[in-house]
Amino acid sequence: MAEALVKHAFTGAGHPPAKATFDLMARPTAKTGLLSWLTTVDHKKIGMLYGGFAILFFLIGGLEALMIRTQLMVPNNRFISAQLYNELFTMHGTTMIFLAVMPLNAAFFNLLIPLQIGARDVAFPRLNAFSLWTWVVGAILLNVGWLSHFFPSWNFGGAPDIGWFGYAPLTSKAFSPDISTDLWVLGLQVLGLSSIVASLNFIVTIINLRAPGLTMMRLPVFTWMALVTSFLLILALPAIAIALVEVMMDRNFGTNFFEVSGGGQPILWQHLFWVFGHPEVYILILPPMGYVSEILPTFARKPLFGYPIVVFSGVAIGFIGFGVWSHHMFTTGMGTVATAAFSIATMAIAVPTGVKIFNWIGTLWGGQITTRVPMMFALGFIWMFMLGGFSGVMHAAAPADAQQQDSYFVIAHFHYVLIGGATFALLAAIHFWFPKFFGRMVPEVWGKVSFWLIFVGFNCTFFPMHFLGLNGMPRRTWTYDSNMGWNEGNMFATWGAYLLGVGIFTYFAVLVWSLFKGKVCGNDPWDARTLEWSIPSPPPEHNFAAIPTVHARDAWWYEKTHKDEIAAEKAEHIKAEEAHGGIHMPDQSWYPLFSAFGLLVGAYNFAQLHHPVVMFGNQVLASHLPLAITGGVIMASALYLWALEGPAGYHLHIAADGKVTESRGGH
Amino acid sequence: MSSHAATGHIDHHHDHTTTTGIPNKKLLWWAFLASDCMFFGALISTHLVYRLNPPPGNAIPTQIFNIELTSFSTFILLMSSLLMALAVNAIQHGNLKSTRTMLLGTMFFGCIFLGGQVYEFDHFVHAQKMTLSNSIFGSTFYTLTGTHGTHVAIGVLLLGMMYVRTFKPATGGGLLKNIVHLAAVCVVMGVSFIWFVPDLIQAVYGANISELLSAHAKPYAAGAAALAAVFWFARTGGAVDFGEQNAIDVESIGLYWHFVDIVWIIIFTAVYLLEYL
Amino acid sequence: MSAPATTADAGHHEPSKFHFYIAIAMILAVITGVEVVLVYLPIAKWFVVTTLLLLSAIKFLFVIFFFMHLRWDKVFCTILFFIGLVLAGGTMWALLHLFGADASKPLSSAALDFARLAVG
Amino acid sequence: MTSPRSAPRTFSRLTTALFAGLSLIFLSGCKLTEIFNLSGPQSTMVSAGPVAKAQWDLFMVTVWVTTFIFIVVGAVLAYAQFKFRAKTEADEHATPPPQGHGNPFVEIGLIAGSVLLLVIIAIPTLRGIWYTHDVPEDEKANAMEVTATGYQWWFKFEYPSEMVPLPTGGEAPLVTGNELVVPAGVPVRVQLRTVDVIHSFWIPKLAGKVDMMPNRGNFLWFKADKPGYFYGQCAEYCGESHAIMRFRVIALSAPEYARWLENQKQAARTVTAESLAAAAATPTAKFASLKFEAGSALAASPGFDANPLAAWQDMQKPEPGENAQLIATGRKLFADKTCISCHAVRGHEGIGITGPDLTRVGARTTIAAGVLENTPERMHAWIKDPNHYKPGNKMFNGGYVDVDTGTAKFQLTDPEIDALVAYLHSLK
Ligand code: HEA
Ligand code: HEA
Ligand code: HEC
Ligand code: CUA
Ligand SMILES: [Cu+2]
Repeated sequence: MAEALVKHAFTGAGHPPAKATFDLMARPTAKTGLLSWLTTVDHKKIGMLYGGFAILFFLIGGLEALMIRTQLMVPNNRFISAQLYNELFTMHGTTMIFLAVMPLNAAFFNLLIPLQIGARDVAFPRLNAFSLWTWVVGAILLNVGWLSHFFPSWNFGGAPDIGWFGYAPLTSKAFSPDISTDLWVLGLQVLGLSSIVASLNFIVTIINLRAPGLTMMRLPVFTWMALVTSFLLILALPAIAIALVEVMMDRNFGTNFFEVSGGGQPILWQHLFWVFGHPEVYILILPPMGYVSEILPTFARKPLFGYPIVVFSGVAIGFIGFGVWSHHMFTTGMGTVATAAFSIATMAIAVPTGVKIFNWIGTLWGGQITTRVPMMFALGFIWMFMLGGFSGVMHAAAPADAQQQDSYFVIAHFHYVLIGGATFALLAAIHFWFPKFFGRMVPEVWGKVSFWLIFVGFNCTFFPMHFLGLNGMPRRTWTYDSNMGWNEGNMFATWGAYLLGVGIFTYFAVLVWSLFKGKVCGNDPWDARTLEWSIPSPPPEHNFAAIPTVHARDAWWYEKTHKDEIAAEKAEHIKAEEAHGGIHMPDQSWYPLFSAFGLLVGAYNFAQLHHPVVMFGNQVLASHLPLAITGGVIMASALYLWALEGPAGYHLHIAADGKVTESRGGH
Repeated sequence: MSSHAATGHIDHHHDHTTTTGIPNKKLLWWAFLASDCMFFGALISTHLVYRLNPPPGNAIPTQIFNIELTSFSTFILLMSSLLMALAVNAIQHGNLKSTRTMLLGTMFFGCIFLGGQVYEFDHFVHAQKMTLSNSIFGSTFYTLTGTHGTHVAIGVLLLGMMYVRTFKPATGGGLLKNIVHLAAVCVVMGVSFIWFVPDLIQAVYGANISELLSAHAKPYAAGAAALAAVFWFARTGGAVDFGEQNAIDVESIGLYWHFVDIVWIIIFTAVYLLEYL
Repeated sequence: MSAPATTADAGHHEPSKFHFYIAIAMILAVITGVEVVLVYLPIAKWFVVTTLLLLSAIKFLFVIFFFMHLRWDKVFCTILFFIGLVLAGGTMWALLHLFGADASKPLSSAALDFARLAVG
Repeated sequence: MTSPRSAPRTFSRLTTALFAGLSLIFLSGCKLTEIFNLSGPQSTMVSAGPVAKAQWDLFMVTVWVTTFIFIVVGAVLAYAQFKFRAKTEADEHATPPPQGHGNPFVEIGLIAGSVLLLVIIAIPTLRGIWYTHDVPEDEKANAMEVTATGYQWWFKFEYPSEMVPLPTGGEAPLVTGNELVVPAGVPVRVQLRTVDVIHSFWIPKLAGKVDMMPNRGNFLWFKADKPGYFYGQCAEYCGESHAIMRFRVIALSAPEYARWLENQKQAARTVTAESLAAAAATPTAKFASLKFEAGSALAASPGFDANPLAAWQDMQKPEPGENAQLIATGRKLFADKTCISCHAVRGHEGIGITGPDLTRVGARTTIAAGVLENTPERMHAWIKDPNHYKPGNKMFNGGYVDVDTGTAKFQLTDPEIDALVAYLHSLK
């Protein structure tokens, strides 16, 4: 599917805007309102859309978790059925990873990368919009199955129920006959397409759009981590894409990839999945490490300790991360040598990760620490992630893992790294950059209340799970007996989860309140260090009136300490740019949205390939194939028009008094 | 802006508006190709894993393959790569006419390759009785070479679009003309997908491809007519908005096309030749 | 969108590579021919395999460095592509070894028949 | 700075206290099992054999090493958080501290230290991998082989070295279902097979899990130090009723095992009025408590847990008040209601292989793969509505109800079920 990408060879970024020669439709120009959001190519708007959707799904995923916890509160509970439970944990895992944490990171990539590198946008703005809408399509495909619980005639067979890593052969037609699995396969495939396209865009942006003077070794750490993450994405996702193609072929065209009676080996799925899956967990954690590496220096008022080593260890984590996937398969009977090799390689990852922890502590050392809310979440991150990392190392000892694999010990491990790690850092980041993008502060006191609720609730929920796991409680079990010694632990964890839920609710409720009522703030409320704080909050559409010249790491900190030099430089830049016709801005476009719509139609119908099409009670088509192809044609023609449309664009002119005027035409 | 760019000579390899001097599109494509390596890496791994540990009753490749045909296809693909390189070379020197010829030639060779593949699949299915589902070798072989074939087909489509684009008029076309143009493109895509793709799938299942082709003679004729119409409407007598400054676009497609070629180089060795030892 | 454009200064026109490309293509064609003949020659198997791998590697490198211009581009393009190539190669290597290991051999055909029977 | 005055900086102190407490919990290791009731029937902390023991010992190595690191790193972090905090409003606006950039010597030292600590974990890990992989050479000779096969959602066990005659002629390995009986003190090598999806074979107190992979010849080994009754569980998600795909392992002393085996190899027990009269004096016992109650409250009743092995031994003996008449009716119903097409009762009519072998189902402590206690009431409830206790199970779907059409294949009345239960419980 990534082949669709090639069409973007036609995005004509780079040469002067040609006169529109192919206007079937007027190009949208609205700056506000629904249209402006649907057709936007502005990285900040796209970032906010990503963020908004991701938070919505985070709450949905959390709600699913609360249902799971409620079911497990007491032994032999009959709150929900086994089937629903299986759907819930599958969708909880899938949602949290693919629809909450990944897009939240994508939101920050969009919001921050161009600002941190002193650029006006990403390298391919329309492609960026395409990634966003494609992501939405994937999210719809994954979740549409829930509808059959509300409308029984929508016969999807419920939401997917195969676990977030969908081990073959449970995904085969013989064991999962309903469409929910097809929707899962295509949903993930589409999300993968979205991520690859987005990542290619970010790679080009970071490598090629840096402001003058911004060498790679001056790049903010967050941007570095975004770069590494993007590489991980483009290199890891193909493995799962192929694995998904193979399942899809098995389900729809009778191939034998994982079909045991035809000689297929289901273990191949596990390998291909984890070749993706392990780098994936670093995809989830590296950007959070980036946020923390920005927040700690800000609130310690000191540069990051050992910048080159932090950067290098991030790269090392990404690289080693490709060689450890089989630690998820210690119990599959790989033999002694392979097990030993993966065991040792996995332990090796603790070293570069440890380096980061040490350097964060080094950053605090000798600093002037102010414990604002983002800082509290960032410190909480260090503590909690460290604990999660330790249980990771315990897993890496393969023989011990034989007792832990698929038990609640694993659940404890990965919630410590995913919530205590990734989520804490994301909550820190949201709080930290909120003033930048909304121009308002979040009240400290309420932020702190939510932090403590979350911190305590989180530990109450997941710490007991280590012991539940050691005490033999298997994961993905919908019920358990009362004589197993798991009653107290589960009861405790469930109350913890409710507390955590209250904390999360408080956190977001306060954000919503602040959106309207928060105290208005200036450019740089935290006395921060990187370029995004040098521009107004919220940032203007063109980001920088003058593209900054970077003289040092922590460029804004340098600017703050060398005000005169910088002011003169900026005035010159503005003049130079105006002489070239002003600031060039790309036009909005319908086609990213249209092509994603085509993809939705195509993929949705493809999932139902072997089902007849019924309309108004009559069968009208023998299969969904023609509709699926129609979707493909819609997508392809939208991409074609996109190619012919070109980036076009207009110019902004900044007067001496800071007033911005717009002009069209020009070149 | 006419085809012979007024901007003077262009340094094709360095773009001074980017930090590294590498044009954005070129970087995008190289990054994508790095990613595509993993795609084919996973696919080829799947094929080899099953090939090296075959289940009982697996198909025997050497009894199925037709190495002469495959060698010929390999040669054809190599030559199309040459034409592609020449097309890029031509546009970099502002030679639009030669660019068009080379693009058409590349497409033509690509189509021969695809035709060879269709023939090969048809032959394997009917003469050799190897289908997608009756052996694991069939599953991995068709999926791997089919994915490669899909890449080639997409390449041909892109080249076609690029060819049409070389005629993009400098002064704007009429609305009606544009609509006709779009409709023709849709018809071509619709025909090729709605009939051709299911036919191909059915062929791999065991249906007879020449029967399928003749059964759908009319729609294919309609498709061919529409294709001719697109090319007709695309032609412009006047000044065109395409020239040396678009070299990067042609070069991008070229990168993709060459990549598909090198993937075939590997497939040819790993999937075909090594079987004969 | 990016830094203020310093206009593309008028670079030199490189000489046309027309004949060069044709020469490359001929070499590639010849190598392919050699490959096909090679498999039928009665020489040691290990030798043929190594030669085949070597020859296709040479073809591969010719295409990426000449047709795909890497030789004349900034090295970063080469690095970028080789990151993907090396990781893909490494993953393939690891997978083939994992599946080649004794512990990973699939069950015998008897067991397979059993599975077939049980599934129906 | 526009933010309000920050709240009291209790953060560092609270976290330090919390983690000191938590690490104490980790440190106290074994005693913990009692404090927190961590010696449940599936506890990995209470090993009953050398494999589980090796795994637990390695785990404790990882715990000690990481706890050490946590204390050191945590202490430094807590100290930094506390020492360098801005104590007053003025502090926050003071001139920034020196903008130092790092220290390569510290970095390299810490990296070296981490590597060293990892080596401490890596060595026993490697040793453990080879030790837990297969029966040690010197014990190979007296190791016993069994084959365990996973089905959605129950286990079949075969004893390849114990051949029994088949009704159709020929011989086949002895088969049991859901309860694996082995001799204590003998290494057991379990071949792991599956007929459908991936399952995983896990007896926490005896050995960590190994998956049952389709098309793969996996195996695992364990040894029970002493006779005992052990809980097992499928540990790989395998569909709707994965949660309740359980099994039991019973380790017996050598003589008791021999006696058990001898009995197993006989054809199914047939109860007639005469045989009852002859055995009138048989001492009988009833299997202990009821506690696997769906929807039941928290408390576990102590009876069964007190001595499950004794409870198992009791189950081996015929029950009081057997009714030959009723049993004969049950046996007939078992054939009439098509039960025999899925279940084997060796020596009787049953020949099916898609469900568990029921030749000695009356002697099991649990039915339906560890879900229900094997009392007549539970058995009755199971036969009446298997889907209530195990959603999606293949006895209901496909056996009682045609999956394609959703229609019932046969009906059972309560008296009929009573007869079936009497029959099945007579199979000891
Ligand atoms: C954000 C995501 C994230 C991160 C960062 C990690 C980090 C690590 N993970 Fe984790 N992991 C998951 C997410 C993550 N994991 C998920 C989701 C699963 C389950 C998937 C599923 O089954 O559903 C999983 C499962 C998982 C397993 C498989 C368990 C099983 O199923 O049996 C293993 C096994 O080795 C493992 C190991 C590790 C290790 C060694 C690290 C290391 O990177 C940790 C390194 C960090 C530290 C060690 C702490 C700080 C270091 C120091 C202070 C230095 C000194 C320390 C030492 C010298 C030890 N993880
Ligand atoms: C980033 C990833 C992530 C995150 C953040 C979480 C968050 C949580 N998860 Fe987990 N989880 C996974 C990733 C994640 N999870 C994965 C990958 C699996 C494995 C799945 C599988 O096995 O396939 C898993 C599995 C998993 C299980 C095991 C299920 C099983 O194996 O049977 C449990 C059980 O307790 C659990 C609990 C929780 C809880 C209580 C939270 C809490 O942190 C949630 C907190 C959030 C809230 C409580 C929401 C609060 C919101 C409101 C109250 C407002 C709601 C209102 C509106 C919607 C408007 N998760
Ligand atoms: C379609 C096949 C099928 C039919 C018909 C069938 N069963 Fe079963 N039976 C099963 C399966 C499969 C299981 C295992 C269920 C599980 O635990 O998931 C089972 C389990 C059982 C068990 C528990 C066995 C144990 O070892 O735990 C009993 C008792 C039983 N069946 C009795 C009966 C009776 C009595 C009938 C007839 C009225 C019957 N079965 C008909 C397939 C069948
Ligand atoms: Cu079998 Cu889970
Ligand atoms: Cu991992």
